[in-house]
Amino acid sequence: MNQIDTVSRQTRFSLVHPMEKAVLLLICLLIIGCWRTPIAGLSVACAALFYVVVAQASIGFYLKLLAAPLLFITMGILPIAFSFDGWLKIAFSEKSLNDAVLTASSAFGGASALYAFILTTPFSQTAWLMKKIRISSLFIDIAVLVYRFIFQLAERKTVIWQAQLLRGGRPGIQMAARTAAHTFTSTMLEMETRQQAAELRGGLDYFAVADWHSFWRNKK
Amino acid sequence: MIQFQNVSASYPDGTVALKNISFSIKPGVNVAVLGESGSGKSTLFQLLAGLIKPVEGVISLNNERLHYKKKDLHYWRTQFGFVLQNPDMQLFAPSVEEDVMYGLLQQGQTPEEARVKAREALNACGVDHLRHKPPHTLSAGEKKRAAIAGAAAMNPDIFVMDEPEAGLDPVNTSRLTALIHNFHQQNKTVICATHNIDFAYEWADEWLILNEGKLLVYGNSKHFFEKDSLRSIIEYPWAYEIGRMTKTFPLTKKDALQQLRKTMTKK
Amino acid sequence: MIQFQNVSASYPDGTVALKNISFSIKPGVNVAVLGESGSGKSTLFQLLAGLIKPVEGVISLNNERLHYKKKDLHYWRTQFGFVLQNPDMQLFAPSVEEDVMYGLLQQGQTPEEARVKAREALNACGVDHLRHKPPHTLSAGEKKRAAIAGAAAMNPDIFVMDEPEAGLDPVNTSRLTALIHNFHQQNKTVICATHNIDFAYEWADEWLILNEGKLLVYGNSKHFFEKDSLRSIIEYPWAYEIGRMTKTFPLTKKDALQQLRKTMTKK
Amino acid sequence: MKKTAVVLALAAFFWLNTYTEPAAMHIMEGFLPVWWSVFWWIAVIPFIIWGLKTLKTAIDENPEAKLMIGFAGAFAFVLSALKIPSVTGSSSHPVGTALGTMLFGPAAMTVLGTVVLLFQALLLAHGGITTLGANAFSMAVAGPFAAYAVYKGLKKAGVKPSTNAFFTAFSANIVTYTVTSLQLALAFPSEAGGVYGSFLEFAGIFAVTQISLAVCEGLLTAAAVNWLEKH
Repeated sequence: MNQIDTVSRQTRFSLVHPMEKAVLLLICLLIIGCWRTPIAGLSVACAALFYVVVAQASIGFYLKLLAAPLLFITMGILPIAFSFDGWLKIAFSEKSLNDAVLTASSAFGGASALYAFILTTPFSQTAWLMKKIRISSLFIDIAVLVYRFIFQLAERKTVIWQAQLLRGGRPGIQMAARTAAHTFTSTMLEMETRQQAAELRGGLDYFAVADWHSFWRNKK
Repeated sequence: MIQFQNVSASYPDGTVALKNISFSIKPGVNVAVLGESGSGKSTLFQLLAGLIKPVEGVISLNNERLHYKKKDLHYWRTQFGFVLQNPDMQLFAPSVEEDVMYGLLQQGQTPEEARVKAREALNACGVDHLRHKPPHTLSAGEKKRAAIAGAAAMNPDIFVMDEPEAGLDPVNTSRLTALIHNFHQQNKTVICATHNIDFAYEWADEWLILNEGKLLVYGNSKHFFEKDSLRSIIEYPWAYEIGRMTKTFPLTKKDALQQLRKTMTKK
Repeated sequence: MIQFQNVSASYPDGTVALKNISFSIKPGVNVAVLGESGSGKSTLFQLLAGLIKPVEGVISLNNERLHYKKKDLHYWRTQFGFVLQNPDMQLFAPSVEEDVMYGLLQQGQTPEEARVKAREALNACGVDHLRHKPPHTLSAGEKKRAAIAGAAAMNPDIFVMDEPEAGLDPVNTSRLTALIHNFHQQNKTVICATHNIDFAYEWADEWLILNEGKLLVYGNSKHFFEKDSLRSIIEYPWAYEIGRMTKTFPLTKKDALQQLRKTMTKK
Repeated sequence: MKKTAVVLALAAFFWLNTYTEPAAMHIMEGFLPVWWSVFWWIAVIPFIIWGLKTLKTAIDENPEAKLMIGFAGAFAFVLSALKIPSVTGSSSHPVGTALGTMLFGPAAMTVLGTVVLLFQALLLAHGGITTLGANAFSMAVAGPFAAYAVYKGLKKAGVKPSTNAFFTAFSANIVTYTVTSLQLALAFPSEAGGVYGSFLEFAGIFAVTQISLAVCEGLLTAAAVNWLEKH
């Protein structure tokens, strides 16, 4: 999670206007949605790979991300390809096999496009996009707070885990449980301070959004 | 002018935190608040922020008394810029620029206005190049300055900072000192709690010393350290000690050592 | 003896954190590690703790090389007492005593043994009276000492502390100095990262200065500050500066000012 | 005895999660045909709006709630990424829907679950954006509602809190998994058995991991409730 966040801020397209990136993603997803063919899936995957290369994101990391959904896709398409015809008699037809291949390639294409997008779009741009498409501001506010807390908690979780290791703690369930509990309680103890900080800054509404440069305007 | 008149306050558990405190701080003055941990510094800050009500006494700003209704509190707080000890507690937005803008938008300014003012504050605090970064990627010094920028963007008359120098390296500490001098030139009041008396000596005009919930002294920098009676409570700044021996008034390490060198070679 | 031989390390994102560092620390020596934030101090500590692997080079203790198998790491870490910067993260048990006992119980000692040793460590660190309190109710200075007690209870040969003085008031800082002197008398090695050079000057025998991931100097306190070439990188301690002018070797503020007074009246 | 049971459950839970992580019942981006993606978005939106409305009144009354909700969401997310090297070498994936529902109610859980799913898509690359509607429906709507019904029912029947927590978590998990299987079956009915046949297949293939996961999460939630009651 930390890695995706870091990479998303370091690629060449990080500061490109999020709408332009979102439009690209949308086009890819539309292609996959409308033409569920292996060719559409593969061409989107190729386009996404090209985009990632141009963005100078780590290719290895991108491929590693793409490997994750493979298991889901394999497990998911099995029932599509094969069906039980009576007790323990497995049946399949050309159509069902075809469907399975289509689904797998569309899912692969979709994942490629989505991962290419998240690897070049920091969260604050996603928040900007959500605001632009008129998603409820309360929803965005909560998402923004969750984002901030995620990294504070993750950092804390690491330190608490290491603090135990350094005192001879043995990695395992007990340590995990202690880490989770202490991460929770120590953050809870700070809640009052955070609340006060929010009050001192006038409340917790109206999260701002930064401005972004257009890729095309940058070129000029 | 900030005024405390016979203010007493207690901790949530009922024990006395501050006892009959009275002082007034003139506008445009830099005040250093000293005292061991547990002496009541945090309580003083919470009182100033209207986060707790005093058990007794009156707190006022420019002769307007602090009331504890939500609206009054809201107005009161717009006149202050608070910087907490741990900047992680006060940075909420996903990027530094958005965080600095957030207080301004809260005040009802348009995003365009807010953006301009935020950029100014970011520049003044030397963190403009970090504006697109999320707070969790900043170093301790950068976080601190980002938090100060968030307070400065709202252009308050008074800055209240809780141990702003804690955990900062010397480079960042001197940047902080420069920032305080900068606020001073804009005629802002700066109130800082600190444990580092050498740091405070570089910028403080007045000193407020708390000890076990009581106001021990509130005094002007010039004559403040002359009474040796305070020696058992606080450490005296190096620069002051050297100044006293050389009969000069150096404020920084550099000046103090230079003066010392001059005096030693002269004799 | 702790040895680093041509050690290089990088941050998780691949950028270089430490570059070709070599030094060796003899047993029973107090080492101050200086350097701006981002200079690689934290990485050095993580290497010492075996939390990250070096990209290159060898780390060894008493000529035994650090291996990164689980068992080896576990044994390696029993020889060190680590004190993290933020004691809140290190105190995870419901009470101070239980927290100090944690490491001992992990080593497989019986609760009775552990309790005895914990009490000793609590006493040595001056927090025995707090043993039944939950850690979050302690003050900053008390927390720090409780965290040190947790490390000390395991009787390590080497203490490694990350900015132990940050956020402490002068009283607690001098208690900390006393504690370090105490460890020194027991022939322990103490390695502290710090930003406060005056604090370090009171106890440090040797200095390790990092700058942008490189080891700038590793040297003995006596001759260390004589080269003026370091002035652009670090601040020099007040006591050293005064010592140089008065041709004496004061370590503390008190001594330094006394020396100064003596010299001034003599001339 | 009880402690060993919890430890065993945890071990099994994390061990199972190692091998099922990518299949943790989040439908991948692009997996569903476009109309089904749209359909589930449409199905889930009213629930989210209702959840947001409920949350808004709660926050207006008590502004502190906003920060707490943000914290709860992040905690659920971070817990799902807690690394336990010795046991797994990979990350685990507790869902925590049941615990959240018991603490905050189903309305808040709908919003919170959706936010967590969003971040799993954005920061962990699990699930997807077009399929977020479908995933949210199974995990943030169906799960919490089932949990809430079971929780209230058992509470009325006077069942012990930790036992109640076990069944609440178990049913939330099972319902989430059933709904996901149903979503997949509806999108991909099999030629021989239709939707029903396909459902049985999807349910069957995920049952291997999901039922044991449900048992483990039940025990975990019971342990957490026990702990919460004590503190």
